[in-house]
Amino acid sequence: MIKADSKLLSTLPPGFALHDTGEDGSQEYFLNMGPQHPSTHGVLKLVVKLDGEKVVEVVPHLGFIHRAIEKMGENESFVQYIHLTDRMDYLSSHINNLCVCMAIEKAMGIGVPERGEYIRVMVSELQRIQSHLLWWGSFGMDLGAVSTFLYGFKEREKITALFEELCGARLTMNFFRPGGSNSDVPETFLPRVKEIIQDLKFALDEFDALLTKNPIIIERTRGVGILPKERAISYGCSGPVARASGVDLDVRKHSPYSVYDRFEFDVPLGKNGDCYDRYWVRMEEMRQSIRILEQASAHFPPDPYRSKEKPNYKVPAGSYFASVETARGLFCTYMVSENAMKPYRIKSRSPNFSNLSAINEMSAGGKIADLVTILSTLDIIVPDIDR
Amino acid sequence: MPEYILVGVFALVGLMFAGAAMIFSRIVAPRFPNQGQKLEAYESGEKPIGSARIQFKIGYYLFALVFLVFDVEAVFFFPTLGVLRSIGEPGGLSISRIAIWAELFFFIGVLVFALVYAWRKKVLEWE
Amino acid sequence: MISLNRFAGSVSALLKGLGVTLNYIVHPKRVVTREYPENRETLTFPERFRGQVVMPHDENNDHNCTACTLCEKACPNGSISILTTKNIASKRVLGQFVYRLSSCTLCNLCIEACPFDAIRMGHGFEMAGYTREELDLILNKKEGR
Amino acid sequence: MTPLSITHPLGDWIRQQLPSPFAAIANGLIAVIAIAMLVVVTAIFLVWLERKVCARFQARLGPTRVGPFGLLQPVADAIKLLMKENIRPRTVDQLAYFLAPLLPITGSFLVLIVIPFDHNLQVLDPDAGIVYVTAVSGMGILGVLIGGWGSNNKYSLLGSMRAGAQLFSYELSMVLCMLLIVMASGTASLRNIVLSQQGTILDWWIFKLPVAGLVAFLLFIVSSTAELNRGPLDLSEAEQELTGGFHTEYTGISFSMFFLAEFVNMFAAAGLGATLFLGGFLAPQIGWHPVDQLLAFIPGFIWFAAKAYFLIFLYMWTRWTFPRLRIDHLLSLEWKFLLPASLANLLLAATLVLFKWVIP
Repeated sequence: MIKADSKLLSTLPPGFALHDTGEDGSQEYFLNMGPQHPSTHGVLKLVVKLDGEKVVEVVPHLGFIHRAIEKMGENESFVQYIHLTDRMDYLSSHINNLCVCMAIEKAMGIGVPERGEYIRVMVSELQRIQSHLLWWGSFGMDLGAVSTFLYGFKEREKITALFEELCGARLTMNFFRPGGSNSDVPETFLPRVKEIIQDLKFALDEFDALLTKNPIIIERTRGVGILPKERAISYGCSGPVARASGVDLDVRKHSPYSVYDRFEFDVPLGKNGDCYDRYWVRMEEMRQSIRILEQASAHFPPDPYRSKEKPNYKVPAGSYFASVETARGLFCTYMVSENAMKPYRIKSRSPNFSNLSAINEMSAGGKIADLVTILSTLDIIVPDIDR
Repeated sequence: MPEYILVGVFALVGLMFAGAAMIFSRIVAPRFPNQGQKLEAYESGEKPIGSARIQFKIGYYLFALVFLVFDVEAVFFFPTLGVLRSIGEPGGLSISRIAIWAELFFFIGVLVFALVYAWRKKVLEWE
Repeated sequence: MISLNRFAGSVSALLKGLGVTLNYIVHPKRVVTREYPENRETLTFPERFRGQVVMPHDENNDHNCTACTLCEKACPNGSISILTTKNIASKRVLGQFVYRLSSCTLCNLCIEACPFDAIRMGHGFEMAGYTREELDLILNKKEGR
Repeated sequence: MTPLSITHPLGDWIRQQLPSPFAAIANGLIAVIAIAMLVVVTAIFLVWLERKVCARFQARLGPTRVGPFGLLQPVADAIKLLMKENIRPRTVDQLAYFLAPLLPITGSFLVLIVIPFDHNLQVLDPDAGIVYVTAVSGMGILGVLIGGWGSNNKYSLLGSMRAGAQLFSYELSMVLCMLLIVMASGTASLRNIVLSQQGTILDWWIFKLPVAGLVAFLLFIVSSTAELNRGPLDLSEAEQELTGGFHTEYTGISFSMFFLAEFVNMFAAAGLGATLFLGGFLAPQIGWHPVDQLLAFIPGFIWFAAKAYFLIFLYMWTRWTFPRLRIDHLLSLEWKFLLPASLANLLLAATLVLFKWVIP
């Protein structure tokens, strides 16, 4: 037994301990993964304690891009806060916007016309597909199949171009407003959605051939990073991560917002909660989103798209809550108003922080390569964690 | 033998080729000595925690031992297999060829036995 | 037998994957690259594309802005400052429409707030500059008189 | 077969003009220059080809701006790499860190000299050519090991340890595949192996040994991919896990030496595969005289290059399609599948050879 180096021990990050050398003379050691690392998807730092290639402990270090968005929200009007939510989970910005709008609508009793609701559902589902496509690409790349990144982006580009036509932006949409959306959909919207659905069906088959059935992927994801159902619930995981563990939680289904109750779709549930289930759940969700899109575009109602616009949004005193299902899970807005133009306090509950917190439990005992796989299937967006 | 002198020559040429490129780069490349933490080891942009010179669990050193067995076997194979075609009278099934063939089966059988043993003993598992 | 089946399945899955990538290489039409600086002339934008804010001027170099400052109030980042001045009839008119591109998030709220269609989202997207000062723009071409 | 004949006419002419010791030196010099040129040109061309092919696999265009079709892009890259500052971290082991980038490129030089590019285009033809190839091809991995250890970086360390495991594992099945050809052709000299495949296409070893040849070819492709450290078996680089693996700490020209060697080694391995299984420099004869004459008219080194580049395309194809294996799966694949498979394949081939089902 060799005592751990005392000089080293004093330089360790807080909360870490290094064990004395094991019986066979091997030592555990620390490795920084991130902030400058290809597979941490942004400026996330993971301090990993390793034994050989085996991961003993993972501690995520956050805060590299903390922007105090919620605090900024206290100085903005309610409508102005919408565009800040674009910058949290930038791959679900439409859905985040929707959540804030719904909270304001609840507070002020604004209704949304039929067409407006359909636009919301369709755009949300397109956003979900778009987000999952990007995730699919980066998942493949994290596992070493670099081409998939381009394929995922190639398909995503079509939806992004549609969004560009719809609201002028490709990433930070700021499209939904209380009572509907800031503009009607262009005339080309429906035909292009139908086109995208066709392309996607073809692309999803290609994706299946490339990764879903690939034995290397199956070997690397089956039984890796298992998150049992109870643990998923106690970590507060949501979205595909929780559903892969068998937690039947989908806001769209269980407390339907907008007009989600009018559409037929399934909530795919995994059994084992391993990386393959998380992968499969997301692939299946894309198919379900396509189903919703098909139904919605078949019965797309006529004008108006927005209820009458208010000159200002002076929210009556009280606290209001709305929740939506983003591509990554449960996104909630809780706001407290004092009958003013600006919120007294506005809080966004975003899925990624809770999802990431499960990483230590999932990856301890695996290999470094598994850690990358797990991080990839968690599908984190770092600005959403830091906010 | 002179053939292998040529091998030596080429080994030198290879070293010189790489060396020349590196020396040339030394001459033309800029040098900005020690600015900030540039000379630290790279660990994703953070200061490394502890040294990399540690005794760590490789996990696959047993493979190296098994490899030694099989690599030696490959060397034994070379002469044996080289003559399988040409030994005895050309064409036809001579006793010596069958003997070599049977020997091969026996030898590989022993090796496979060793492999199976290692497999059963979980040497071929990680850790 | 099961493992043999699995092996065959694996091989066929791998071959299918290879088929997908081969399909890309034998169909040059599936290339999606657009060579950006070269195709600058042929670039098209959707009508609603949100580039930097511009203030349309008519042929007399006039604009619709009445200096009502609604856009200034709507801007979440304080990117717009309306500096007013008085015209000959001592009416309050627009002096300078200061637009700070460096802090603009292209959120479209100012355009929505404007009741006179005086400003709109332009299609300019090459917004880089060498200094911060370059990004402080004055959108109106002449001061109101 | 004189060892120093680059091409017969040139070599003979020099031998006529100069007294024998000088002629040997002159021929040797020509060989050195030719191989050095080959290394440089191959590396540059392959860098370009990889980028182009990879781009097309990914529905992109690849380099287009520098030179026609972006052909000069690797030249521009080379100049950039030469002009970059060499950062040597404070904590490295000086000797190991300096020595490591020299070794892989030396290894590729040593492999290239025994490969028969044409009837008389081979620097050296040792009797035990295959043994020689397996001996010197390990040099590249040696560089990886030394460099990874010398860098004093945990990523490099993990990468180099993986490289070691990978090398000695996949060496086995690769050697067994080569042995199969040695057994079938009755010689270990690369030139004679090529000559043993004379005849039609069906006389190439990949087809001539029913099943066994094809299986050996596939096993060779897989194990040489691992030996070359290319995806999906590029565990020691594994940029998604280890950022850069063994070459994390290398910059500028010392990094490009690893990079260069990777591509030249790929050419060497593809050349070896073409030599062993696809008839090397021999023209693909189909047994119909007029066409055969036409095919035979094309010089051997072009056939060699065509076959080698076909194999290179295979390497690139798999690299840009498949995800990377995990290190323990990689080792399991070798020890639990490839090694037993190549042993069984060897026995099958031995039986075939013995009973002369195929070989006259």
